[in-house]
Amino acid sequence: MSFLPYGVAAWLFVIGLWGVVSSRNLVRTVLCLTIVQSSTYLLLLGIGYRTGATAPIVADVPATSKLVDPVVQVLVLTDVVIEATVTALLLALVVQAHKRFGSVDPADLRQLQD
Amino acid sequence: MTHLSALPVLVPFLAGPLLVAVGHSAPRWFNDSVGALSALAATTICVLLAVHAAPHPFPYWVGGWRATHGMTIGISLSIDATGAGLAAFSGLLVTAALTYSLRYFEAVEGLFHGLMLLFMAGMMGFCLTGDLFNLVVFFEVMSAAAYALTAYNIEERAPIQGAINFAITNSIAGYAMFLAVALLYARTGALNMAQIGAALDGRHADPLVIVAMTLLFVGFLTKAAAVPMHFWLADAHAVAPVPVCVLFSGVMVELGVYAVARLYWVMFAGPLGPHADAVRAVFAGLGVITALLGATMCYLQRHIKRLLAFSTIAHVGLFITGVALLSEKGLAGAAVYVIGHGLTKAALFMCAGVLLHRFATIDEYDLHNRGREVPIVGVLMAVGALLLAAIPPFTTFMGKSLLEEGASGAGYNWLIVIYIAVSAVTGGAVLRATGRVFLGWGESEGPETPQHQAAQEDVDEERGPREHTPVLMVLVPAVLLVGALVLGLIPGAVPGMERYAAQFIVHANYRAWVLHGAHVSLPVLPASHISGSDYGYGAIATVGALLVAGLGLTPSWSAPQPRSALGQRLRAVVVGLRTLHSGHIGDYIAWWSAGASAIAGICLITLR
Amino acid sequence: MTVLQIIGLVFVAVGGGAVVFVSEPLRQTIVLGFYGIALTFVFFTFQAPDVALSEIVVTGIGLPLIILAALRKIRQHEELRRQREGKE
Amino acid sequence: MSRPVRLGLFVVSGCGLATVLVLAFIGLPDFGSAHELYGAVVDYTENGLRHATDVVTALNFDIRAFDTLGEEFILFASVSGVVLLLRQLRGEDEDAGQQKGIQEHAFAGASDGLRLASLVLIPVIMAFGAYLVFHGQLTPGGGFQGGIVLAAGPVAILIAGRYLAMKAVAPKRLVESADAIGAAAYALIGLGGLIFVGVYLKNPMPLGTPGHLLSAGMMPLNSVAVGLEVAGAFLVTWSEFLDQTLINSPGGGAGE
Repeated sequence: MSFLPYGVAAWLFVIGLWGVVSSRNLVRTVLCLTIVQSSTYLLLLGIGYRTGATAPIVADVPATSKLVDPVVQVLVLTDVVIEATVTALLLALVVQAHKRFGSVDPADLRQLQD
Repeated sequence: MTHLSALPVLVPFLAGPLLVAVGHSAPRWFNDSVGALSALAATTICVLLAVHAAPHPFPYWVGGWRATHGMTIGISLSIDATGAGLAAFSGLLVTAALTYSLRYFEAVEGLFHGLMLLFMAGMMGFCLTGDLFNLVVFFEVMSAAAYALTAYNIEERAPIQGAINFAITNSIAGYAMFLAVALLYARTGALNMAQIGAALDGRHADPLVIVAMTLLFVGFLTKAAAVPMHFWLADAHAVAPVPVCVLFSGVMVELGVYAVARLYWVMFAGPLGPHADAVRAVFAGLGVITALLGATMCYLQRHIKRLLAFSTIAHVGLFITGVALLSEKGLAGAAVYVIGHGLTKAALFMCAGVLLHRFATIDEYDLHNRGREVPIVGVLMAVGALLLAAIPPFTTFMGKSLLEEGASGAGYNWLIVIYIAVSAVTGGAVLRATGRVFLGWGESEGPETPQHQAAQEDVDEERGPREHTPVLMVLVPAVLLVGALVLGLIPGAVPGMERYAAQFIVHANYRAWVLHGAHVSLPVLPASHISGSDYGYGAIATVGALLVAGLGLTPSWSAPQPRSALGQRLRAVVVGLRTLHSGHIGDYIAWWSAGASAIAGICLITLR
Repeated sequence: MTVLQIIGLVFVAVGGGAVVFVSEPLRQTIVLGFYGIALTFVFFTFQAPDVALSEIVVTGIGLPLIILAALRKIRQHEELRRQREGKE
Repeated sequence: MSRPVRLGLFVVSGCGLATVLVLAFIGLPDFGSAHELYGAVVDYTENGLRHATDVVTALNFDIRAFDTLGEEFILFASVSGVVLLLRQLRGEDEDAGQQKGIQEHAFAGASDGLRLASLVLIPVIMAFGAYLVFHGQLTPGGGFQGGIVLAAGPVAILIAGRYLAMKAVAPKRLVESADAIGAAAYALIGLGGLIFVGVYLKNPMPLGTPGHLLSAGMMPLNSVAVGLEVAGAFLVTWSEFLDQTLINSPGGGAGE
């Protein structure tokens, strides 16, 4: 059972990639990317968790009590910001792609390839 | 001097927002000068840092959180000559690109300059940082700016498609790196690269460490466009604005190789030390595949920017083999080659930019004989092509000779054949284009392909052909080419690189100066000399390039009719290769996954 | 490992699959919202309130507005083109 | 590649990838037994060193502030990218919109009840956002979370059906400047460290009493800078996207 968080992380990574590979709609591709990314949140937070520990807020806990690892949480915070911003950038690209190609199917987006 | 350490990142981080905030109402000269001057300032600081760190590399603890007893909680900028030198090189190319773009196109409201500066800050932070997570953060800074810059010409179709493929592939590469950081953090309880290296030392490399390593390497090699994670590159490099291409091909891609080298020797050389032979074989193989595929695809292109993009893939393959040799010769060769190639490729893209600017097309056949109007650009392109072919005795040749020495030193003599072939084919492809465009040699009509139409579509969007070419647009590539010609000839430059490389590959060194503030001095090496056989190989490559160009310009050869069985098979291979580069992001990610799992699988099997 | 964590993780695993396998983008956006809530819940059970707060503001406010606007834009282009084709 | 070939390739390589990941994850310590040195050291020394009660914020805005600097500029670069990418489209669409004459408001499906609720909610949203920004070092939250909530305020005005009112409350140039100023301010606060105490991003300010609003040195300032940037960034992004949907739609204003 203690493997569950890591297993879910691996599952999300691979299933998200499946979505990206199989997608016929770029909006869906972008949303699947966020699933791939969320696997990294679970893995990071999973490795920083300690059974019975409390959140890393030291205001109202005795100094001796166990705290979870705050470092991984900081890494995930950065990760979440990257998710939000890159998704916005990608969706702007997709909107433009639709304008230029008249389609959001990746199969219709071919220019230089022959 | 050490106080300057954070400034290469800080200067563009202050100038970028300034340009974005006031650029829309400021006059053009303001945006141009703030952009170019801050790039120049950051470059100068990097040069100063490189000079200062050359004898004794040093860490700079951001926020004053120094290491105590080899334990860190803060982030270090770990500054040595290699990192700061590469940062300075990227700054130099950004300065050159911004200078070139003074006359190249109308930039929008300071956003172009602002994003270029952020891109530079990302590259510089990437080169200087000593913290693994911070490295990934700066990778993302660089990427976010690069995605937007790729799609700069939103009124055309191809840039949008190229940017989407670029952004999705590189984002996934980033996620793989996040997983790797998590794995290594769980194992070592550290994020500082030196400290991770120390913690991994002396332990058996179990699957966790090996997979973490391959995920990191696959991530950075995606940026470096190693096969089969390379598909995004040609799509993006062929369509980004020329000043941006200069940076992509000239330095961004090479940074991926730099990161692999850095991480290997700082973190993984300890646990994988007993498996050095297997590491060498796996990554040299990857480099060779990349080089051969890149060279083949390069020769098959008629869209000149795309041709140059594939030549970059071919050369990255060579750099990967150089690093994979795991010797100071190989690494020094790759470093010298990166500088020579970066300057040359930047100049070649700028020449392509002149053609696009003047004739509003970048198709080799459309441009047939039209280059006669700008003969000087033809000269520049020919010089660039010969430099790509590593003509003796210039910088790229120096790099290639070192690679060859490294290869024979490691018992990989057959790599020399690859080096010669790749130099000859990529140089020859550019020479072929030069001959057709500037001298009117060869046929003027090529087979009708979608690529041809894409190259022509630019005609409607650009403001049509122009009568004049600004002097600056010829001057900047000329200066870069002069740099590529003379840098390797400066006495002491190449041997100096060898010494830095020798320092770079000593696993324990980095840790000593980062974590314990030790003074690490440069090793003294026996003076290496270029032997007669190196000149022989160089001559073969140059002649080979001329032959390849000649073949490409001979009518009966340029459109191979499948007469013989061999011809038919060759044609099938060509068609197959072209179909692989389909432009479909689903294909690219399927290949990416295949590459990642294959590399990880091979490493798991061979490095146990 | 607590029961709440297990429940949360199962929801995340199922939700992630659902986001991938729902093919209609608008419905997918809604599923993504639920997925975000499940993730937020897991982050709380992992004692990461800072992260949970970030996740909920991003998937609750930040992204949906952008995704919906992008989808709407795409639909409008399509209608516009259909009208134009109809006229010709 | 045809679709079946592509999917087939991925089925094989995806299984490979899953195997590789699981093999690696097996080497991880059991869930719940985290013992990373870095985290433990920070957990037990932070409060004494930096007087912040939220250890995550202390890492975010002080100990690993350089990461956050990079993160802010990922955000800034992306938003600049969104503005760059949607620029042409907006120019084209605004012409079309002006011909039709944009009316005050237009948001699909906004009933009167929803509008009223939004208007009531706006002050609450803004207050909550400000709270998050200013209490970063004390409680969960901080500049990033608070910034998004703050940005949601003006957007609530939009949902309330006051498109032009939103433009009046949050004009484009001002919002873009907030984004840029916030990003630059974070970098400048770090410069304060370099000038006053000799190291970039080192805390130059008094640490104060743990638990107080103005404690933990430069963290509140950094939090405000980030809050300003994030609020600006999300407002810019949303209005870039929403501008388009609102103004250009076949047959008049959206959803009418």
